[in-house]
Amino acid sequence: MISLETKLPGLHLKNPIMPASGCFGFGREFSELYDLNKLGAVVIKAATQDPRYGNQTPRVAETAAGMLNAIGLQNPGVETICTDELPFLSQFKTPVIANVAGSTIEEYASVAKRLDESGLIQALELNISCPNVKEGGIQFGKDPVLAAEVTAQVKRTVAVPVYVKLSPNTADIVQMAKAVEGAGADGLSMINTLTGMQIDLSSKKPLLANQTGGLSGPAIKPIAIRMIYEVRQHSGLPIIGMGGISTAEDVLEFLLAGANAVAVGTANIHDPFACVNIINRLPQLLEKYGFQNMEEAVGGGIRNEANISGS
Amino acid sequence: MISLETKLPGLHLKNPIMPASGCFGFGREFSELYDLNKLGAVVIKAATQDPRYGNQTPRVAETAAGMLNAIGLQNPGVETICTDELPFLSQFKTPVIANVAGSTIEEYASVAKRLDESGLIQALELNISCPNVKEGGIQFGKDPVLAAEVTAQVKRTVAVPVYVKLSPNTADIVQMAKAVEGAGADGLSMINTLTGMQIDLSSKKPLLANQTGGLSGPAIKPIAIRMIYEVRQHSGLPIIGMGGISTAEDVLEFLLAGANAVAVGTANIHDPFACVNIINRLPQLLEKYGFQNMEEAVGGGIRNEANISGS
Amino acid sequence: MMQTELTVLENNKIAEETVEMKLGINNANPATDIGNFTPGQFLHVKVGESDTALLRRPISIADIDGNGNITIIFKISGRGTDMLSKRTSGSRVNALLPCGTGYPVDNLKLDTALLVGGGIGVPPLYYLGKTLAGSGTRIISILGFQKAEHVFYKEKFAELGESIIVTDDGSYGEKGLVTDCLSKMDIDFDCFFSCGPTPMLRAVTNKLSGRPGYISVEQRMGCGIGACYACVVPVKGETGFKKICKDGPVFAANEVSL
Amino acid sequence: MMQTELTVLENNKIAEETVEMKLGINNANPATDIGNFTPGQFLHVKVGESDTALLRRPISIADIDGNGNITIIFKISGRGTDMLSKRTSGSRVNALLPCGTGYPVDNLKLDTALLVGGGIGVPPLYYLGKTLAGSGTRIISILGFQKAEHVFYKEKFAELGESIIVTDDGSYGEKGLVTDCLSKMDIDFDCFFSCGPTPMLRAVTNKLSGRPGYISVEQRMGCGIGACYACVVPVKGETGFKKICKDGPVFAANEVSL
Ligand SMILES: Cc1cc2nc3c(=O)[nH]c(=O)nc-3n(C[C@H](O)[C@H](O)[C@H](O)COP(=O)(O)OP(=O)(O)OC[C@H]3O[C@@H](n4cnc5c(N)ncnc54)[C@H](O)[C@@H]3O)c2cc1C
Ligand SMILES: Cc1cc2nc3c(=O)[nH]c(=O)nc-3n(C[C@H](O)[C@H](O)[C@H](O)COP(=O)(O)OP(=O)(O)OC[C@H]3O[C@@H](n4cnc5c(N)ncnc54)[C@H](O)[C@@H]3O)c2cc1C
Ligand SMILES: Cc1cc2nc3c(=O)[nH]c(=O)nc-3n(C[C@H](O)[C@H](O)[C@H](O)COP(=O)(O)O)c2cc1C
Ligand SMILES: Cc1cc2nc3c(=O)[nH]c(=O)nc-3n(C[C@H](O)[C@H](O)[C@H](O)COP(=O)(O)O)c2cc1C
Ligand code: FES
Ligand code: FES
Repeated sequence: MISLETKLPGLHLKNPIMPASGCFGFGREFSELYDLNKLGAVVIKAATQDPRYGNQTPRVAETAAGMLNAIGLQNPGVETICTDELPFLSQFKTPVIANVAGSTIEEYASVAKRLDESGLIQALELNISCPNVKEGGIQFGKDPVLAAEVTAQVKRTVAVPVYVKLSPNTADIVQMAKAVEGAGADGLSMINTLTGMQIDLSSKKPLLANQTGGLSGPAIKPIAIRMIYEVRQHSGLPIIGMGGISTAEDVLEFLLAGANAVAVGTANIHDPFACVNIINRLPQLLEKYGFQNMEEAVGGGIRNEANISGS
Repeated sequence: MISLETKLPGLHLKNPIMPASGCFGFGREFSELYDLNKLGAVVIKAATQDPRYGNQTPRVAETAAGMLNAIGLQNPGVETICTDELPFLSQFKTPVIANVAGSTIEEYASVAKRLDESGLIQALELNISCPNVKEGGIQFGKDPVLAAEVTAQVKRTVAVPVYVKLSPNTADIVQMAKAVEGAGADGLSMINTLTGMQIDLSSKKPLLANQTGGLSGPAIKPIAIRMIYEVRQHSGLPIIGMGGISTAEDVLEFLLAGANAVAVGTANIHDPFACVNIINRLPQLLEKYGFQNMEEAVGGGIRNEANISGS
Repeated sequence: MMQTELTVLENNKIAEETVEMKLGINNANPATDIGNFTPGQFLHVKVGESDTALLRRPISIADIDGNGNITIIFKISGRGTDMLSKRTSGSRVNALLPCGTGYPVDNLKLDTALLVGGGIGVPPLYYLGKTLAGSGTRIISILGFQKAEHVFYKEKFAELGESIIVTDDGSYGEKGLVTDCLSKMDIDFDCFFSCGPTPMLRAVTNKLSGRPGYISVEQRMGCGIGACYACVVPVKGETGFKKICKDGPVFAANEVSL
Repeated sequence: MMQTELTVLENNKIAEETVEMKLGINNANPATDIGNFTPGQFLHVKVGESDTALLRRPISIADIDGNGNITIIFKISGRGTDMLSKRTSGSRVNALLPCGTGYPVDNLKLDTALLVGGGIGVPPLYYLGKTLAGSGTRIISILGFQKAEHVFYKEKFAELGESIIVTDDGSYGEKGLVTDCLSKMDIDFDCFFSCGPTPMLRAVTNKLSGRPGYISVEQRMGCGIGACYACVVPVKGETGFKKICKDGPVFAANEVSL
């Protein structure tokens, strides 16, 4: 059977499949359903400095082949996460990636530092889709200069590798990727959700209390694939790909586009066993399509393309 | 029965439903299926100065609740359109909106001028999702300065009203809307397709010959609704809304978000009678949700919100 | 908590747009697996695939019979429940179960329980009433429906004890809302249990404020298992949220803000 | 051209992953409506809804019987054909029909026609062969399949005239490709007709270049009616495209570049 072993900066994964941040809490609930040792890694819900209570409800809505969410970064704060949640996860041999959010560069850096110092995480993922309060609410993830600054500041502060999670709500994803690469990022996570809205016909109002929400699920997969494919050609950084993955076939498509590993988000909500089902199926799928190992698949769509245009 | 009559700059529509550009050719094929007089308007396939042969095939792919297309602006050129296609459409009492594309500002202006002079169209729709060859391929639709320039230049050249069709591949749709509003646009069309990709697992290559394609269909509706809702609050221009409409319920959602009329694209490909089915159903749907007329519905989602926050 | 494929044993239309469905758990041990399901818990039902209905639908346990078969009762109120209503006998239904925290029936020693239900909030009260009645509690129920055609389970509740039906338009039983009924009557009870739309719960808890009671709260859900933070409700008197799918859907009447 | 709900009359598995489906047109006049459908035309079939299978699937007319019932034969090769294969007798299938321009049978006076088909390109050749045979043309057919389990309609083609089956692995009939067969044999014919995967069409037209013939071309489609420009094929010797769904799928062998 094909080995799914995958090496990324700071991470030695037994397989390239991990739950995406926000769809898996801190792992407790899923650990009642299956052994978390099966996962390549666990990405926890975003951590902020202080506890956050999030948005009003409703927080989710169903859309065609997707969903909107506006949770609003609810989390118990980095201190509680380090004392109550991470120790629970450390009973598993699965690497933990901590997702970090903040309203200022200082908050990102201080949350990252606390997580790093806990010694309980193997990597950080910076969720830069958050509005920067100092810059009047403009998202870190929409401005390459801000994105680079937050990356550089966190890199100066921590020892573990730093993955920056890019937002797709941009006209130029390559520019964003290059900005954070230049600032020292060790890897990229992409993509986060696209901003969307649903209006309820009966109340005539946006269905989500927050009005807008992040669109995720199969609907956005073509956008994720395109962005990863583009970035792969302009950046040497490893990519954790995500956006609409629900089957092993989807994973292979992401690998061919250039992802080195993948995260599964919304699919866990539809089927809590999504990650393990994918992990079980991936080896035979890779064999079916003639791959001898994982490395052959990664970026395979691009190598192949390059050969053709070169010939 | 509720009247669907809708007035937009330069356009008096018997109903707010029109086929979207590119999904309806020049109307000939659909005229064999139903009477085009039933439509609020007809938007024709993009016109360019010279004939264009478009991209290699495959040009379309199916995605979750959507599709990708990379037709590549195939069209017989503005001259043939004016002499062979528009006269055919002029037998109907339905207003014609001509979609205009180009590689330079000069091309946009000269195509627009020829169409205007034909006397056979009632409005223009500028498809600014095209790459500008002079500016090294950057899309008009991604740069507010270029978008404003092309709008202003076309406005100087033609008498008919000019609708500018915005691309959703941007971090700030409001900025784009304001830029073209400032340059004299009479209305907005939104949204065009999102750039996406599908990779074929067997060939390991992007499925579309053009590699990337435009994502359309129900999958993108939440993004369209969000963008229209945002723009409606910052621009007084009338909006022709589109993106994933396939039912009368979808139309009402677009009206509530702030669209004054709507265009139906991909749904025609799934069901060629989509537009007429929607037109037939819309009056009873408006009644069901308690509307007395079209005006009450337009922007209803926003007015309602404003009331609530004001109380 | 488990994910399982239930088998549809019966699909009965019991009122306008209202379906009663009996579901069998395959290979389950009625004693250990189902014996500890409590009234107020729910099934998180996969009604479609990720392109047709990505989110699961929460549906309460309306009854469990001696063989460990589960009854659910639901109203066809949108696409998902419509899809579910079309599953015929023999077909499979994927569900997570049992979800949430139900009524604390084991810790309650009551003389008289008042059940106040509205519309699709009525089903879980049946399993609750049956369980309480089984341990000797006297049951009084007040059940509200929009109109006569929506009324269901009136005989079943009548078997449990005194049962009053009210309809918005008076087309069956008393006319008005369940709270009108509460105002008019002088009912003696130890604890009330209410389930229904949020405005009704708000009215009921206001009317009965200060009295011991439990309410079951509704909210749009994601995961249904406590992992995604979609389904929260504010805790009364402090900044903080509880998860309806895990800490609830049942809460003490004065615990959460509606 | 019309959009109609066809009724599934039969659904037969006739080879591995290959379905023969008989479809009835309701309220159609066999003489006027169906009488002018030509071999080579296709149905543009709505296999699902816009969230499950947005694009229609083009499937050729494989036969039309005396009652105006249409036969299609298709291979389960992906999600859409899988969905279609599950429609049982009595269910409805929404299709646009007849689509495209078929073989110009009315304008051809032939002594001998050579049919060269591969895999899912075989079905339209049956209706073509039947029509030509009906007007006195001698039919020779060379049909290629991957392996024995995929072979279908061998008796039906044998009834029309001389028929040679080739399989890639030799598990049935001759071993090899249809073009190997063309090389080995010295066949006398007036006109050839070919349908199958593009590489096969390319090989066949190369081998038979200079001979009069028609080919039926495949491409991914959008609208199927000529409005969206999805399905084009380059015209030989000039810059320009023809639409497969409208100008084709049948073209003169030297008309388009494959
Ligand atoms: C704990 C709990 C128990 C429930 N028990 C029952 C029951 O026993 N019988 C019954 O008929 N109904 C019950 N409901 C309500 C039921 O979940 C909704 O009616 C159902 O989800 C509507 O789905 P739909 O696809 O038909 O509607 P749509 O409006 O198409 O659904 C769209 C989305 O909104 C969600 N949604 C819509 N209405 C509600 C609602 N009232 N509560 C929560 N989510 C909603 C859906 O789950 C779905 O994600 C319960 C709800 C909760 C939270
Ligand atoms: C004019 C014409 C006539 C045809 N007649 C027949 C027939 O009689 N019997 C038969 O078995 N097949 C026929 N085909 C091929 C058939 O259309 C495809 O096998 C089918 O569309 C595959 O759909 P899917 O959902 O199973 O596969 P998927 O790969 O899941 O389909 C994804 C998308 O690609 C398109 N696609 C995939 N393969 C093809 C293909 N070979 N040609 C065109 N589009 C494709 C699908 O239509 C769909 O839009 C014909 C094709 C054309 C163009
Ligand atoms: C309910 C929900 C909560 C999420 N919370 C977070 C979060 O806290 N931090 C983050 O970086 N991304 C968050 N995301 C985004 C996902 O991690 C992922 O990037 C996105 O949903 C796309 O992947 P998917 O289509 O597989 O869900 C959340 C997504 C969902 C659906
Ligand atoms: C096959 C196809 C061709 C298109 N061609 C054009 C075009 O020529 N000009 C244009 O402005 N938009 C074009 N569009 C975009 C549509 O007009 C529309 O903006 C978009 O598809 C979103 O709407 P929908 O989801 O209803 O299709 C095309 C879309 C499709 C699917
Ligand atoms: S629905 Fe996910 S936490 Fe309750
Ligand atoms: S499929 Fe639309 S033009 Fe042929």
